[in-house]
Amino acid sequence: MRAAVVVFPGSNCDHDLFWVLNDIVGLNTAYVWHEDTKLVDFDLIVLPGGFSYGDYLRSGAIAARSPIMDAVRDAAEKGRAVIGICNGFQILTEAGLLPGALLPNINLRFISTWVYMRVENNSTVFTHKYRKGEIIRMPIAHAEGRYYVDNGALTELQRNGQIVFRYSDAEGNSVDYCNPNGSIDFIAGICNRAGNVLGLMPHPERCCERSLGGVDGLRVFTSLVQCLSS
Amino acid sequence: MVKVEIKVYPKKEVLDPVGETIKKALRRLGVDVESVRAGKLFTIEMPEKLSKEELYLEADRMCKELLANPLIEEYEVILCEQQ
Amino acid sequence: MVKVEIKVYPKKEVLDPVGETIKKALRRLGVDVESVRAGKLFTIEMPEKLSKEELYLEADRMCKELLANPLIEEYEVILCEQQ
Amino acid sequence: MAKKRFRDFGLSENEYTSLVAKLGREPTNVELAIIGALWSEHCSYKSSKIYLSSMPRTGERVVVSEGENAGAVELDDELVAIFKVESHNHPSYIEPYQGAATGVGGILRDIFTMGARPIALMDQLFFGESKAPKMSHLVSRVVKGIGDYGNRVGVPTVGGMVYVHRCYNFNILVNVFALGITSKRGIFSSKAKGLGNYLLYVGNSTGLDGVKGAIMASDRFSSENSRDDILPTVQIGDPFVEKLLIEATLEALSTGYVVALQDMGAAGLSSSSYEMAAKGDVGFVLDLDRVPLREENLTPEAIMLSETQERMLLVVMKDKVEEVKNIFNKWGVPSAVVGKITDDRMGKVLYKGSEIANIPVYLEPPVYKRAVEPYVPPQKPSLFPPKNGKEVEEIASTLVSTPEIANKEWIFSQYDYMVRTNTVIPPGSDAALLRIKKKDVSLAITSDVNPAYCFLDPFIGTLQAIAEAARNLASVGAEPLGVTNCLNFGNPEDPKVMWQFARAVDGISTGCKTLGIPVVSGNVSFYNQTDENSVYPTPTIVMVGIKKDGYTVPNFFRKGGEKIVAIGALRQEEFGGSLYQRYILNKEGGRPPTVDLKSEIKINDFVRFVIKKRLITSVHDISEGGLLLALLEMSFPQSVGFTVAVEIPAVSLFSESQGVFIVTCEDTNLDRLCYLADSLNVHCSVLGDTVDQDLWTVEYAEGVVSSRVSSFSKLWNEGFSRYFALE
Ligand SMILES: Nc1ncnc2c1ncn2[C@@H]1O[C@H](COP(=O)(O)OP(=O)(O)O)[C@@H](O)[C@H]1O
Ligand SMILES: [Mg+2]
Repeated sequence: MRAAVVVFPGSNCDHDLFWVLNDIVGLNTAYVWHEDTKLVDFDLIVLPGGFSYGDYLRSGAIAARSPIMDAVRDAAEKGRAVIGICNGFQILTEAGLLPGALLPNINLRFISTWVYMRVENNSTVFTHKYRKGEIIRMPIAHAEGRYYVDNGALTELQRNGQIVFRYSDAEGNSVDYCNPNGSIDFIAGICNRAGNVLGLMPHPERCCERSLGGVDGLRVFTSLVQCLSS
Repeated sequence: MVKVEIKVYPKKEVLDPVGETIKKALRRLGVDVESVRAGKLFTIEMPEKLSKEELYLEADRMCKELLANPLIEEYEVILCEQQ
Repeated sequence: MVKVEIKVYPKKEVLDPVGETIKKALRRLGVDVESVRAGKLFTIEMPEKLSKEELYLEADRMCKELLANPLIEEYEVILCEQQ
Repeated sequence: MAKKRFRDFGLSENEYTSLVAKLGREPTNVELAIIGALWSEHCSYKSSKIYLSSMPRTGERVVVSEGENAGAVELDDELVAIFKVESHNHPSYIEPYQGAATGVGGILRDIFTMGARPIALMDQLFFGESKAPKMSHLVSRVVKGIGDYGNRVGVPTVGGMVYVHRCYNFNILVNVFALGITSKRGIFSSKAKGLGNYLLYVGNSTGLDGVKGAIMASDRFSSENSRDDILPTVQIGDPFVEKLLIEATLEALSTGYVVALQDMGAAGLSSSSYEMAAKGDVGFVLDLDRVPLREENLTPEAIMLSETQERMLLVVMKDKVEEVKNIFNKWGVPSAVVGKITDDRMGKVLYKGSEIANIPVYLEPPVYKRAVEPYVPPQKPSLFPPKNGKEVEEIASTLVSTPEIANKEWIFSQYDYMVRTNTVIPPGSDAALLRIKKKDVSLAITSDVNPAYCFLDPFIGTLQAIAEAARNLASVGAEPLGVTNCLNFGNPEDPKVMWQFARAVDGISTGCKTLGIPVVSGNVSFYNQTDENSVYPTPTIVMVGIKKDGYTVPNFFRKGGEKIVAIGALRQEEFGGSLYQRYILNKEGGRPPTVDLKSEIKINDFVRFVIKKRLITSVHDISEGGLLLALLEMSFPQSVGFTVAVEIPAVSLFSESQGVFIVTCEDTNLDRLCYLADSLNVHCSVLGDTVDQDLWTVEYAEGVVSSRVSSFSKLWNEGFSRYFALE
């Protein structure tokens, strides 16, 4: 199976994802340039974090209009796995592949730290190696991570089990102080209706090795390897 | 050359911490303000060959396709006087 | 309640990375734009008791002290019609 | 006519006369602009040069230490680390957000123009007191500026330092360090070469921003030269273009078609063109009509002096220029051929078809041996020692809340310190540690300086900064590889400032020679002065170290029931420039703490050894605030209490002993640790135990003090934002 890491001008977690996919979980991985228009033969498509186009308009807005995005949309419709992390999540919402929008953090500062999250849905290709309700710890690093949808759409997300991760404390309680950016309903990550497109603000690729402070992100990638190769 | 001015504001129902923060800062400076809304502003120069209607349409397209996100923002297009 | 609108733009001679980036993006979308300047916009509600002149002065002070940095930005104050 | 203008370009009457003599004629206006910039203090080091040559520049692992944009040391057979620290002080005071941001941009370009991929940033910040005008605004905007730029280019900011003093009330200092890695063969030079090769301009179009920045940076602030003069020097950072520049440049360099390159930093096109040609001993022709401009009516002087950011000048093989341009084009970075290399060692500038400058590429800048005059620092103030445990507790709670000691998380949580997934020890420890993927070496980085010590004795103070940096590397188990420094001082025409400078450089030289650490790069920033108020001597030291294995111990207590041991001898009366003097007595005086480098070498080796042997479970060195503050800092992260007994008077709990580490070990390893220390002649004393309680207790000669860890922890966590009234 093959994985693609899409590179937009200003992407900066592209190398980190390549390292995890290629060197740690052993997937055949390639970079794909944002001006390309095809994504054939890829079972997994990754939109990495960073600041595409400097995030100068709204984060992810300009990248969402890149030539490659038609191919990403196409792949998503065909049921391939698509994951957007941080800026990648912002791009997916701007491109309409996931509902909602990501607004500036409530404290208006960039936040770089570790957070706890509760796994709400472990039946996706990205999360089946986690237990439902499991509390995991991952780094975040973003300025615009406040997830927002209107009430109708929120109800939809809740009803369809599309909320995959919620911010919580170490015991799994969603209490205000552990919502780092003011996201609606503590949302840290969501998937599409079909469950094959995931967007999340935390960085699983930054916690796949003990020496970097934790390994709770690794199972996102090993889940994918197991699902996609079977 | 013609100029189009585009104003983009966060929708009323979306929390605007920027406006809130500025309101507080202004009050600390002793300015008596009731509310502050913070938005974005673009001045765009376009070729003169377009008619007024075409300009509006084009500006509207820019907003829909890029400059504003309809889920969270509202916008307004203003054609400036030709200079 | 009266409304004051304040427009803040980077000065002409100063680099405007946001405007530049948006210009390129619009062109890629097929919009024929000559230039884009990106600025900030504030709508501020203030109590009615102030006279027009006082309002101007107060708005000017807000700009100088908080909303704009005169080294790199220029601003414009617009009093909106009372509603 | 030109003669009247020389002052506008920062030249003195004598300098102008000597210029005319060297040229054999009056310079044109453009020539005057160019020379004014090249001979500015900032570009020419005219006041500092004679001192800097005393620093030790060589060493087994040194690959580049002079004549390039940054220094390089080898990590193994293949890899080198390239690093440097630089100041962006004046711009950051005028426009803190852009000033700090463009400081990051500039230092990064110094690194990747040498062919290295930047992998780490650090910031050293010196702020005024919270009551100084706009200080809270300056703090939050500087931090945001650094964060926004570093985060957007995807280079982690892995640490830094903060120091607060009234001497920075009107002159904050913002220093930024960057480090990159590449292979030995991948190092690029700024020496222009090859007759007929092209000068390729890459990056943002040139505008009015920052015109005369180098000249401004070589002048002091005063009430007269505020606003209008300063106005054109503000530069705007564009981190998005910088990120593209990094990627495009590294890709372009990998083709082998680029011969040399340099960032257009201070004095922009003037310095990059003339300096590159001078280093390569060639000439050039530069055609200003080909320079991409952001606005039409720029004068040739403005084009030559503009400091628009995110621009570089490349020398490209004459038949490969299209290939190189294509790479920049792919990344969306504009480029333009603007000139050619010649062999006559003359720098010619063309504008609208005529030659407007034609001067030798190298005109020896003036060198000054400025007057020096020592001063006697203030007398040491009386101590008013605390009378009882309550007073000790009060002092400790004051000090734990100071911006120097308080948790710096408010700052570094705005920096992406994890991107690139190499950060093994993030900010918050004594030194940062970065692994290198697929290699068995890690890099350690730390930055230090204590300006109050340096004011009381610039030699000892600077020596202390070197020693402290070496200790911080030892606490993560790393060996020093090299040093870079940024010398922030007042007006060099003031003999007392010049004396401080000379003594500080001597401190670096002596310290580095004794410890055997080469100085591989550096930067001098003079004129950090407003009216009569000069900053304290601030020689920022950044030290880079290497570590062979990945094993580290934290700088905090992990759990109760462990032994607490001091390695190195505590001294009871080190108060000169201490936090105790500064925040409790509100006076500084006397001598800074004694530094004994010979014994520190032994102690540092010992610490590295016991980490490697897994004999200790945590380590932290005593620095600002003394023994009690070091213990408290170790207790906060995991909320572990301690019980300690020492035979020293209460006030000495705040004595800033140098060369002492606090370590913990399992009970069962205590004998072994002490025995080893004894046999190696390292002073070692058992202080007490860690406890699983929300309580810390210290028994000293005349009494005992005790309080809650949690309440001190709260003060420590909130201290920084509270001091500056930050949101
Ligand atoms: N300006 C800053 N930027 C990033 N990290 C900082 C900054 N200031 C301090 N830190 C981090 O906070 C920690 C404590 O700093 P400091 O008290 O200066 O340490 P030490 O005394 O051991 O040198 C260090 O890890 C340092 O890297
Ligand atoms: Mg230390």
